[in-house]
Amino acid sequence: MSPIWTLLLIAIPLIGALLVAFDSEEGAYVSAMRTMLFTLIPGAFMLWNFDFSHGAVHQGSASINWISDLGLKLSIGTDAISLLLIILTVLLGPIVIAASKTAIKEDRRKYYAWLLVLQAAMVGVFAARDLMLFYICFEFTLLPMFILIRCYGSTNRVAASTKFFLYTFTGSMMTLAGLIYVVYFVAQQTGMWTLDITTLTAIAPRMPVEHQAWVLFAMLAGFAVKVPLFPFHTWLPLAHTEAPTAGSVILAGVLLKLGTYGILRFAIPITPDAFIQYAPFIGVLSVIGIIYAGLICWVQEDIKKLVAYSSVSHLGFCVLGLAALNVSGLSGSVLYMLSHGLSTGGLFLMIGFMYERYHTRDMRVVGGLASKMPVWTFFMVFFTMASVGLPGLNGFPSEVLCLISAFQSDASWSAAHEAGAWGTTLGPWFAVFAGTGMVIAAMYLLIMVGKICFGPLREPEDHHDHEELPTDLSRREIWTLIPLAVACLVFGLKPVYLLDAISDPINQTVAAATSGQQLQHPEHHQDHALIETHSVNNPMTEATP
Amino acid sequence: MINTTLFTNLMPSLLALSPDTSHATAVTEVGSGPKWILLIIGLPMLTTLLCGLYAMIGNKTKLPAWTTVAGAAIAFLTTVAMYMNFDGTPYTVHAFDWIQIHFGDKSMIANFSFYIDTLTIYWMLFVTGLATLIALYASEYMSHDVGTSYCRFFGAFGLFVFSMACLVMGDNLLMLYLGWEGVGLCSYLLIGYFYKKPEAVAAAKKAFIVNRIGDLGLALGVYLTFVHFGTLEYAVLFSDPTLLGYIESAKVGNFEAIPAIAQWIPLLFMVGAFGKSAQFPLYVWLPDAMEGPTPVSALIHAATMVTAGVYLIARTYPMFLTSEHALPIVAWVGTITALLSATIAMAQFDIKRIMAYSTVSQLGYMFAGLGVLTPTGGVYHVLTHAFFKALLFLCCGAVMHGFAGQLDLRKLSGLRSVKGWGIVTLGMFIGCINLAGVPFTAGYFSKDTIIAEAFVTPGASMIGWVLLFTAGLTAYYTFRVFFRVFMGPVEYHPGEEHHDDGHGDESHDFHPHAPGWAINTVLITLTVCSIAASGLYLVGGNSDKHTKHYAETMVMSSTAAYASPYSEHAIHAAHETHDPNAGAGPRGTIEHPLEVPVFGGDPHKMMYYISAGFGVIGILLAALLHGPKGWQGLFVGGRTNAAECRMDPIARMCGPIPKMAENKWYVDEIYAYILVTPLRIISHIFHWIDKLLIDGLVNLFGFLPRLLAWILKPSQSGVLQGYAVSMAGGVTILLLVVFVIILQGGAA
Amino acid sequence: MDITLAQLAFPEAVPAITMAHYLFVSAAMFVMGLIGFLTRKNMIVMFLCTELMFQAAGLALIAFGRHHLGADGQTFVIFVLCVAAAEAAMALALVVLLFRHKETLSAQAWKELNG
Amino acid sequence: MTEKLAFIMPELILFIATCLVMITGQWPVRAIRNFTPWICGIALVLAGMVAAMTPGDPAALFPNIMPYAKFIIAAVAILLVINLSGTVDRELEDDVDKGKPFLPLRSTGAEFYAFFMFSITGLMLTASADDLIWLFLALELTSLPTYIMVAISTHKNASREAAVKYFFLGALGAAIFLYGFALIYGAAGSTNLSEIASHFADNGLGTIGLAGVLLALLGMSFKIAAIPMHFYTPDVYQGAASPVSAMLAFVPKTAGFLAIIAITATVGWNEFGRLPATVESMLWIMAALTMFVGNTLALLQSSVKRMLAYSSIAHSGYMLVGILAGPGPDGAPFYRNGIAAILFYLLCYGVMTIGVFAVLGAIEKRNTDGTTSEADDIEDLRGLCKSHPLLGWTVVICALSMLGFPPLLGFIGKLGLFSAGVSAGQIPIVIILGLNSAIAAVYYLRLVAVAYLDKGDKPATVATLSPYASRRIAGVCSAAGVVLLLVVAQPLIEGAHKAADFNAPVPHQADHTQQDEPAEHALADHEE
Repeated sequence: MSPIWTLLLIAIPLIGALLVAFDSEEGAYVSAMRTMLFTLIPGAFMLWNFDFSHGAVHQGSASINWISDLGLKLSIGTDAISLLLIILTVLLGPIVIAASKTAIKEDRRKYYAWLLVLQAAMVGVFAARDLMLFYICFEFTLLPMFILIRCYGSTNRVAASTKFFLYTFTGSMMTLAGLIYVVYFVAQQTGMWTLDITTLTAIAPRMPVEHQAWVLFAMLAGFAVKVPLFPFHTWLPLAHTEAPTAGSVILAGVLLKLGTYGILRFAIPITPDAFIQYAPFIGVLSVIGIIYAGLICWVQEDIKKLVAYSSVSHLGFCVLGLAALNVSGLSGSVLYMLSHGLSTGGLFLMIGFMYERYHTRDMRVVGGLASKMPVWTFFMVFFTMASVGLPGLNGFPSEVLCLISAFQSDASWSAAHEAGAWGTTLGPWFAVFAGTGMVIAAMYLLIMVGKICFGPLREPEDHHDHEELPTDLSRREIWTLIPLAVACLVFGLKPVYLLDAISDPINQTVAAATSGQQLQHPEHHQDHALIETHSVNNPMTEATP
Repeated sequence: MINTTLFTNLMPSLLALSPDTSHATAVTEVGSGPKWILLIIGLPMLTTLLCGLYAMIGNKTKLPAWTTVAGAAIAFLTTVAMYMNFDGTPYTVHAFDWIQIHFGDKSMIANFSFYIDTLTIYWMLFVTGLATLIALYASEYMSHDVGTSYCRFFGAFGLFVFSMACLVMGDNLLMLYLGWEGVGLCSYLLIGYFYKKPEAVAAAKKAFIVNRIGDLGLALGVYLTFVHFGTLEYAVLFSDPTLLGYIESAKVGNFEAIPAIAQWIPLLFMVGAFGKSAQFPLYVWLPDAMEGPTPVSALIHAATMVTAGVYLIARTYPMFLTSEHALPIVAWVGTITALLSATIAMAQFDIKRIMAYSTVSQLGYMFAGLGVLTPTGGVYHVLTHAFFKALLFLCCGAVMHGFAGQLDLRKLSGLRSVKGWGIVTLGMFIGCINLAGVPFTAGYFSKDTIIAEAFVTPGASMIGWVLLFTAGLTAYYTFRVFFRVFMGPVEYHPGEEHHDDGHGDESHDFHPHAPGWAINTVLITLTVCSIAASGLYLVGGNSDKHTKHYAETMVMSSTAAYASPYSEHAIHAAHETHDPNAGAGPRGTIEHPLEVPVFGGDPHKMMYYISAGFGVIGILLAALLHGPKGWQGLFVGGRTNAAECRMDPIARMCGPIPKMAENKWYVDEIYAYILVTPLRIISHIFHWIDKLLIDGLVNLFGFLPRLLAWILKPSQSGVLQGYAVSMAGGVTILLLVVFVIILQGGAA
Repeated sequence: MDITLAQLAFPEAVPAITMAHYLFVSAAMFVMGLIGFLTRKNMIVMFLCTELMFQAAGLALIAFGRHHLGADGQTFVIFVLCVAAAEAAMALALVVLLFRHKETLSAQAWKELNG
Repeated sequence: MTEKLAFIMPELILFIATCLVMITGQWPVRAIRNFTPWICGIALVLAGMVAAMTPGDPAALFPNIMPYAKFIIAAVAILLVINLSGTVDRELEDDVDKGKPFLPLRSTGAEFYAFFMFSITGLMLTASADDLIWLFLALELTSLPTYIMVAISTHKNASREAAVKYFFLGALGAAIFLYGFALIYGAAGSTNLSEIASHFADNGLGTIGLAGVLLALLGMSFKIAAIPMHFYTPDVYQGAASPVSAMLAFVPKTAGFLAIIAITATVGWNEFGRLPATVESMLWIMAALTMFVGNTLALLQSSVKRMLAYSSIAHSGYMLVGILAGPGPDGAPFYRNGIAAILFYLLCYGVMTIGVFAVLGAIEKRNTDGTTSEADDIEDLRGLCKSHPLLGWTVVICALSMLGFPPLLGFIGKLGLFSAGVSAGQIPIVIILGLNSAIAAVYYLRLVAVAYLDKGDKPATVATLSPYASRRIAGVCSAAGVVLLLVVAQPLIEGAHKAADFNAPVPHQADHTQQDEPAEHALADHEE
């Protein structure tokens, strides 16, 4: 696969942003939409040219030296996981643009330009093969989102945007320190200051475990806030509630995944021993998050806040899978990264459409819309069911895998059965308590649907019919939703595609991370994945004493 | 209250009479089955999509109904065809890959493929059959809101059939779970069909959430199954040497040999089954589910969906055998549910609710049957119950439809004499005698099998007595309905119609409109089926499986092919094969036949008379207390009008008890107090913690720099000397610090 | 040549005037200058105090130069004196400028800028 | 002695230019007067080019620091000249326009530019100082003119107050580090930095030496506006005209850091790259407190200049981390070399901060009575991106860069400090640095938000352009610099790295044991 497609994916939105910025206020939407649709082409080519039989190999790699004294390279390359995440990002692009057509009334140019910049930055995060390039894009996503919330959010937007920026920025400063320590350690070992992720992940695990622990915490400081993991989640409901619809969709769809992606790509490979040591701790946090956030959802009156808290609860599953650190867990949480954005993003779109018509998110004021907006209700119920984790829809496979992984990860009764499935030690109770999250999710989401869709019609008394919008969803809005709905179905019915695609990189990650344990577990020695990983994943082992 | 050690004396001698426990291994290679079987799955889904299409193009005809009927009918025919060329060895049909992950040399596989054996066929036959009939019934019943809602109804209907098919036919536990959740969704959508009614919405929500609690159990069980046995597919699972080994050790009663996890799995499944099949304590959703349209109540909440729990246990029976406590708990919970809901049913006045509670009670019988080691009995009862309960519900539906939603048996009387209601009356009667267990009806046979096994199963005779007593109660409340609504002087008051069809509430000259051809056809068919179902008790035996009747044959050649050594089945087998060592296991060591004399005879014979007696007593009691004068009340009744009867004074004498029974023993309220309210309080507390404590801490940290700034601000007084002093002070302090460091030997 | 702080602080009674004495005097001058600078309000006096501190450094330089028998010390002092002169000129200029706008020489008078 | 002239060619050029400026600055002919800043600019360009070509002084502790330091000084100084030009004599020139005769006595143009040039000359001299006396004179030459420039930059009392505070406290600081120099001389017996260094390397820093070094460092913390001598900064920056404040933010800070580098170099970093515990701990405390004080107090400011003053304090704190990290072992790579990081960061900081100050100078607040006055309150920047896009974006870019927002220049600079600190094992202070960047984000974001994002509740009085076109140019140039320097960051960093290689004085007894030994034996043999 040639790197040109990835580069185009980054370049087109940036150029588009410039064009939009100098376009007319009215033409902004159209040209932004055009740009986003253009990005679909390279995206499709990437997908087409990617060789999934070697999903773990970073394909389409390219690298330019930038500041060699600091080891800064502009080097990109995608393996299966990052490819899929990039595709998700690209798919969400046009959707969020379309969703903003009527919602954004003034300052369109600024809005769409920054949306496009954000798009480029997100692709950059996933495509980066250079630590600093990753960090730069990771950080840079803050600015557009900050601007989107700050300028286009609702009443409390200033506080929300500031909190969002500062909270994440503070966290990622710690992350930066940790990462630089890793680079320094590797530099000591190999004698060269490199930011190349492959090299780093190959050498860094030699750190003594207590150093690893510190590095792990430093990294979590940034990533856990981004996820957000309980108790670092308080910025999210605020940001979600205040952000414009498109902002919420992107936030739920991609930005939160940066955290889990970071954990998957950096925390686990760089500090495996410490991660395994502290996995129960992380697992406990995520389980608490699942239940705690779920229960909070139950008493929300602001529907958007409800969904926001629900994504805290859902991301808990994702992190639980990561904490289990076995194949099913990682597969589950990567699947979760891909699918959570669709259902929750869809819910945010629905809420956005409702908000455009009623200008309130209070479920006490507005409700029973089924009689007035049947199509809207249909999609609402659909995405709700997807979030509940109804089998056949996207939420289910990932949830199953995450929970199974928690069971599996208890070596005492799983090592006998799954070679290579062995990860950290979480054990059944994590799965049981996390499982209650399923019930709680059903509870609050159905209560939400019951209030907002069903029952007698309730409308704000000052509500006069929407000026330019039809009573029910307009054609544009329906077409905004259909791709998401289809994706939900596809993910739910054929997760096997995704699972096959990501199985190579995940097997390697697990094998590399748990290799320390594998040595203690002789029955894992004949695990082929493990051996090949050692050859593939550690080019430096021979090079350095 | 559940004495789980009850059966421990039984388990050691548990005998697996399964001529083909090895059948699972005999599965020809995966996905070998003929693809046309997929029609059973595909057609209902197709009808759903078509209904969606109709809704989009704004169809205003009955087209959706006919589509659904056709789809279900073809599915039924396909099932029959499948049955016809089933050669006794189970096989699987592969649709497409669903979830697969591979780690190391192991892998987790859950495909979209289907496992066909006798149990599956048995279930699918009545599921698709009833679906067809009830769709036909609904085509007329729902006719008053032709249009989008009509499409919505039949769309969900088709989706339900699809999900049910996945549940029953799926070849792995995740597929079962998919169907499980799918039917849950459909019941949610259909209960909430009248979404403008808050009660309907609440009921739908309740149904889904309570089910979800059970689903959690099921899900955990499934995951544990995978984690422990390393597979989810029946074909592999039930031939898994580990599992078979467990069963062997269970037979000789040494449960220590079975790891705790393996014993936990059935307990978790059990929770799922209790949720879906409305067993105590999770039964509360089913009565409320009657808010849905009656066909839905008939199909989903009487005939098919609620039997999913029974199917689950039957399907995974081998795993249940590996647990020391699972089956006893199942038996006891079933019994208690049967009794409890029967008592509630006695005190209800809404005939549909009475039927709902009787459903719960009958499901209790089925669980008791599974629990006392007669899956045959349980499964047979499923079938018979499916027919007569569907029939009863549809009759109630017809009444409700005809009398503008009137369901109160105090406001209806003597319908048999109203013109055009003969068929309904007949159907009602047949259904009632089945439910009451009048001799030689299907319900009678299937119920007896269960009670009899309860008596012969050592330590379970208590269950037997309770079930017998419940049988009496059942007969009573069933005929209470019949006598009051269909017998006696003609008198009816229209109900207030909640879904707005043509005829509103004109009570003076109110003309009940009699059911049309569709409803009548369906009623007749079901009546015939209910009668015919009893015939199944006499035919369909299979000598080389040592089975006497159809259901037994079907069960005994499936994964549920287990029976207690004391069971009629075992004895029958012993008689047929005249050697005392028929079958395997310790039974051979015991001298001769294992008939445990109850009332001085073979309980399987005695039970015919005893339960019949209870049934008859119940009916007579009903006639006495609720029946009208003359032959309509069997000459013992004395009711002269719809409103009051002889029962009322007795009820008054009983003080608060009838009231409490009418209010379902306040179980819902108790749940609200001990579960919902506390949870809600906790949630509020969490919300505040989140706002004040956690977010507060965050804000505090955000505030610290500002605080520091306020502390430092005075240092910038703007006075020259002030600055000079601070500078000099700073210099001095820093020098002192260094001096201290030197003193502590920090100096190089 | 190593003179410890202790010797600086407690010079034992010695007949000749040693290095320590010079340093002690210069330190004393420096501190006096500093204290004066902190305590006096009059800008001119404050400036003179800084001059005193400069000269303290100068004295120390000369003493050290003598001690090292090198010319560097003295050279340094010459330059210090020049700079001091320059500063003096500037100081006076400033003081005059300020006096023109506020009829006072007190440094306290100038505190509009703060926070 | 004459060979040293080669090192100070740039300074000589600037000196000549200074003399010219003094004449042209008050030439009766308007054109020639207006040409004055051009002379400065040309001289600076020349000086820069010459500086880039001048050889290093192999004897010095940092042999190659001169060319690089002088080059970046010249580069930033050009921005400063553009920014400063026309600051003084505004009213005078207006009168001349009205036909009044030009009165040289009222004109301050000549001395203003001359002082600026003097100050830059001093700054360059600091870079090439290899002797305590030289260092002292260079520092004084750098700072004395700035006192006057502050005083005459505007006709407001604020400037005079700023000047008096700056001057007196500066004198205090000067006295302190002068005393420190004296003690150092006393301890080492020489004023030549290399000799001092080798003396310290041989027989350690004595008590007096230590006291001298500490006092010198404390005294010079005045120049870099660090704890404990930072108090004057906000008042002075606020009081002076914004171009002068911009100059104050760069010139004395650079001088101070060059001097601090020189002084700490004499003490030397041990083989683990650590300073002596005493010096290190003092610098550590200084760094930490400086960052916190600067950033936190900046939070409370509504005056942009004060805010920038506090941020300049904070940035000194950041750069002190580089001093703590030190140049590392011989031939240490850039990521290890804290001094290189500082040299690069000085450039970044100069460009970024001049940008904002220039914009502040380029706009004026429109008062209710129609008059205009200097823009200082943050509200004056509201909606700048709408009213004057170029200026607005300059503020946004420079503020983000100061905040260290990737991938802007400030981030690269900070990255150098981070990596140097981490690889020198100074992790706690690096974490403090990280925290402070986060705190700083608050007020930089306020700048961004005000200039670009927020509408503001009340209709903001849109600021008007001030009559100084040059300041606009300066602002835009520095904004462009922030972006463009990213492209050429690599050569600049290489330069900084080369400039910062430290030839540590080897203790004599050490090199007795080394290769000199046989040579002496041979000598001895000859004599026998």
